[in-house]
Amino acid sequence: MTFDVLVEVRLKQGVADPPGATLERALPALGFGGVSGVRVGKAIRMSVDATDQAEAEALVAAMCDRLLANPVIEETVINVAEAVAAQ
Amino acid sequence: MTFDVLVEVRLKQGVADPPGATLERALPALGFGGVSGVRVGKAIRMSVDATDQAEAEALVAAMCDRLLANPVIEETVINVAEAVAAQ
Amino acid sequence: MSQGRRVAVVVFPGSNCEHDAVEALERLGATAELVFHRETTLGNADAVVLPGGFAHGDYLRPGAIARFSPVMSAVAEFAAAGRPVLGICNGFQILTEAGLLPGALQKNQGLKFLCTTVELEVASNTSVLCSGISIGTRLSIPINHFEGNYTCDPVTYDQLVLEERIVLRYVDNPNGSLGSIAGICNEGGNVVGLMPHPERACDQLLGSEDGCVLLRSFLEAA
Amino acid sequence: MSPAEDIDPVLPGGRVSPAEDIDLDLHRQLGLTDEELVTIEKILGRPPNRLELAMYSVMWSEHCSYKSSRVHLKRLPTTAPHVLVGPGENAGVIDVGDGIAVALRIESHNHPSAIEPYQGAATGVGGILRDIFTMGARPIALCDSLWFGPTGGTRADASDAADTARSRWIAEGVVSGISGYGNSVGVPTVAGEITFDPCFASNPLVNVMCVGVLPVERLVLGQASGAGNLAVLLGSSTGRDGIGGVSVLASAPLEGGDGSSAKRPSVQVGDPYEEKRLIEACLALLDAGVVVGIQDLGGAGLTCATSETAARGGMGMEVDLSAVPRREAGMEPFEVMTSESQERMLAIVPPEKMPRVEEICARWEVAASVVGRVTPGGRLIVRDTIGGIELASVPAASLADEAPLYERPMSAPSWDAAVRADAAEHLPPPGDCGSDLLALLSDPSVSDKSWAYRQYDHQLFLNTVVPPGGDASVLKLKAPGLPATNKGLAISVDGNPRWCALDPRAGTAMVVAESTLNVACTGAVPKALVNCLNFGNPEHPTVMWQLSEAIDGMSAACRALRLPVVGGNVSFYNESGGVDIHPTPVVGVVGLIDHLLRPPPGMALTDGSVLFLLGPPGTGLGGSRWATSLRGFTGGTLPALNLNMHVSLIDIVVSLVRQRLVCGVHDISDGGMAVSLAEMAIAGGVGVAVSGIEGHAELFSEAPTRVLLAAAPAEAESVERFARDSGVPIRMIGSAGGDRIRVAGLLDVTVATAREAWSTGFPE
Ligand SMILES: Nc1ncnc2c1ncn2[C@@H]1O[C@H](COP(=O)(O)OP(=O)(O)O)[C@@H](O)[C@H]1O
Ligand SMILES: [Mg+2]
Repeated sequence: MTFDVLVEVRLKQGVADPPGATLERALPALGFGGVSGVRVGKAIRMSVDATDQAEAEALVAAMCDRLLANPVIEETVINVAEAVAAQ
Repeated sequence: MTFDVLVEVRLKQGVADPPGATLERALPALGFGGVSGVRVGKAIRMSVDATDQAEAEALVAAMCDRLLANPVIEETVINVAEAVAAQ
Repeated sequence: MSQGRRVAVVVFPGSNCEHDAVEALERLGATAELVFHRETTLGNADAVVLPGGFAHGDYLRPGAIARFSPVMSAVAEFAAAGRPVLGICNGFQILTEAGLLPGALQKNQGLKFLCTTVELEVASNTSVLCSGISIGTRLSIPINHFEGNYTCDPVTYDQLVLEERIVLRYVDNPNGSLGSIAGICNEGGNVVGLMPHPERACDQLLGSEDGCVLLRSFLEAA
Repeated sequence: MSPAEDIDPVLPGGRVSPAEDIDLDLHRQLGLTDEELVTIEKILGRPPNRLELAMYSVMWSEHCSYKSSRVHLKRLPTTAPHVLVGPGENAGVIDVGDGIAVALRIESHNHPSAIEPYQGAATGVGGILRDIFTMGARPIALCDSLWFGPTGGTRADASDAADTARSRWIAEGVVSGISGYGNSVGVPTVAGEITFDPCFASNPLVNVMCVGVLPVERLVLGQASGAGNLAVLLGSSTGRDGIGGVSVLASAPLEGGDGSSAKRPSVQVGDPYEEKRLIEACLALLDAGVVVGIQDLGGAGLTCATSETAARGGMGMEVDLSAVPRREAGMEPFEVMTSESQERMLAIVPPEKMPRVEEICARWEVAASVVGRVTPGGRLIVRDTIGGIELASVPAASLADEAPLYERPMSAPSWDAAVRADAAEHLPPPGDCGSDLLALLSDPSVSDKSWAYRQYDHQLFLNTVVPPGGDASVLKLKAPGLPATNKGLAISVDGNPRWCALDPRAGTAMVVAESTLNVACTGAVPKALVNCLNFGNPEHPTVMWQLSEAIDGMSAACRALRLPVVGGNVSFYNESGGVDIHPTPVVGVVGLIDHLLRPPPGMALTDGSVLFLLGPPGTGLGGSRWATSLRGFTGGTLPALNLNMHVSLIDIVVSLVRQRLVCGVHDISDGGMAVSLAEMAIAGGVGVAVSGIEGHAELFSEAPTRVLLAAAPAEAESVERFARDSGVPIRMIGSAGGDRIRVAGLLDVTVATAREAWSTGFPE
């Protein structure tokens, strides 16, 4: 079975995020008020072959631990869904 | 009201994604087989003040158009949810 | 004496400062040899340098993929044996990713790549890079990076300070580095990472020879 | 082969696939004229099919065939004893002695940079690098010549806020694209220029130059020889990107998004890591002697690379489309043949060498696929699979070399006479030359460019003796694998649309003069020039006239200076809303220093030194930045350029610098003597007192062939005598000291104020 995966890699709370801060500072001047807490992370999408959802999730979790995030500063949010056949 | 926003900025289909391709090529050697279609985009989170969901969505859509993505090569997926009070 | 020391300069696909490192080390009398990342041994090297560049493209995160290169096990063993290992710029990033040095390197505060010459101050002389150099010595050395903003958790930082493992600090912090850190070392002082490029400051014709001071110390420890 | 075989071959797999019903005006949709279609039919002896039409359309485009400019380009001087390869190849190559050759080339990436500044500029860098390592040269330096609309925040600038915001987005994106790609691919960006002018607001110019070095014996040409040799595609897989105009051929619109454009991006994304591995792999292949020719895939992709290599070698080629690695499913043959996907090369390999090629490519993790083979007979045949059906069969040379040449109509613009009648010299003199100087220094076109080049790795390879910021950048001539020498290279890139708009012929000659003088200021003898001709719409007769004039001006200057033009690029259709940009020929000059043992003096003033003005007096203000930027006056005539005098000046400047008789040297260009004086004072951190300057005209004139020289008092007499002996006028005008820039009777500002204005011109 194939699974569609979305991994969000984001900076841990408390870790400074210069791109997010810069974006946030730029917004009011462009007419976008009322925006706060801007954080810029990565969105990694992929297709994973696995026998079931649990296996797919385990695989992705291992990838996150070993490669996709640097645990010193980052954490991940994993989303795994069975791929729609038509795709 | 405050809304939690997640914007995924990703390259359009057909646009080459060197970071995704490089990651995909590296995976098998690291013991991660069965992975394909890796694409690396941005995940931007923020809090937005708006009177309702529709207004928040419109604001974020305008931000995407004007600032967060270049429609020549990128597209965005917007997620807006009412913030949980406790946060 | 640095004469005759054998240095392995590791080449990842995407490295680009390897020849520069060789040139600077040989100028100081060492013999430097390129070691491709697929090698599993370091030959009979007395010291190892991980040079600057963009190993494996650095698209995901600097050093994220490089740390899995076969040669890195040999580097880790070499380091564990107390032998001198120096990571310059991308090499520093790789050493942190590989867990041979603590912390991480984030994007520069100004969100711009920075290629310029900066003033450094020797903050500790307990490592192989600065042994014999008086604390407080100022050195003029180029930096060249986008992700050189050092960060770590407060406990680690306190530890670095207490154990005198902050090797070099910027006089004028160019990139937002925690504590103006330009370079750090491991507990043994034999593994050092720094963002500035000492090999770019080893020739008066290029503007500064201050880098020789550091590289000579490193070679003498080998 | 008999000619008959050349017309309609019967080969295994059957005849070329018949022409499908083609819309009658399909060729027009593809940008081919009716006459061009007739020519194609004559060449083929039959109507072309869709794939063939696509191949002609891309190869006979202005971009690939230079069909509007070629008749004019022929007038450029291109030969000299030291020229190993002139225009027409991927890059020009000169012999600099000691067994070392230097390859150079400049190219534009203007249009992609207007819509995706970062990737447009990045892929421009990637493209020019491939032109250089294709020749067997290791790229050691990049230069960028950048032209943007005003970004706001300056006194003279009244542009619309949305325009300035957009120009700023473009400027910052382009600079970070060059930074992102150049730094990561590992080639230092050592020189360039950045200018802001309203004519570039919708159509920025991004020209990138690359210089490479090679042992003379490694020189290779992009040609296919030896029937039976393999055509090997190296690098990235092929996608639908960069197909552009030919996409009207798609048999069915691509599903999804907003129609076909959604899946056929017109802008490519650069992959510097792939390119870095390609550089290492290609140079290793050449060192191992396992390829007979190599060619980059740029504009017109596989069609261009296969037809050009075959035509240059006088051979044919069979291409097996199924062997081309694709990034996407369902690509049509025309898409594969015309895709401009980045980071690909075509190598011609003798079959017995293929295992070694595979080994080298595997080491550098570069994909290598045999996609065709060299054949006798000069035909380029495209099949879907080996031995499969013929999808296209055309004479390779007809694609590569036989595009029609046009002598497009030309006429001088009607405003020409009127523009010249008025004179900038009649403008009222400034009440305060000091405040005009400060205004000029804070103009982002004049001010400090370190905000840009600080983002470029300009030190890699330990060669950069003079970093960006001087008149020309100076590099050691050194690279792994080259014989050791003490030689150095000086590089400068220059353009000046202010001058060229006023008088494209004289203006272009003055641009060449300035660029050579920049190089000479470092003690280097100018050796070769490359050019990038950025012009408007060639269907406008005034644009063709500008081009023709510019080429004549460049030719005259290069002939006088004995400077061969070894390569170039023409970028047309730089227009928006029907308005053409000012003519902007950009030149890159490379000079040679025989003994680079100490850094050249540079422009910094030393306290106590004596200041000379070397060169003929100049007071003309036509086309000057003072007249155009500060007074908004664009008419008048350019100050005269005396080419013989310029040649003498170059000689003497080189000699004075080499003999170390001067301790500071800086040419007079943008902003005139006032700005040059200020730049020298700022660089040295010391003031200067000057007298005997005739008025604001002499202060702000950009008359060519003038240099400011600073010498230690003890050397002053030698400097003067030396100049007199060579017949170039010289005049002592002052001395360095104190903390003010003073020109008696004209201006008096502190060095600190000048520095403040100059360093904050482009607010970050
Ligand atoms: N885009 C750029 N990239 C690199 N260097 C640049 C760039 N723009 C300007 N420079 C450098 O700044 C200095 C001044 O540029 P410019 O005023 O154009 O010089 P000149 O008038 O002598 O031709 C030069 O050394 C040039 O190489
Ligand atoms: Mg100059």
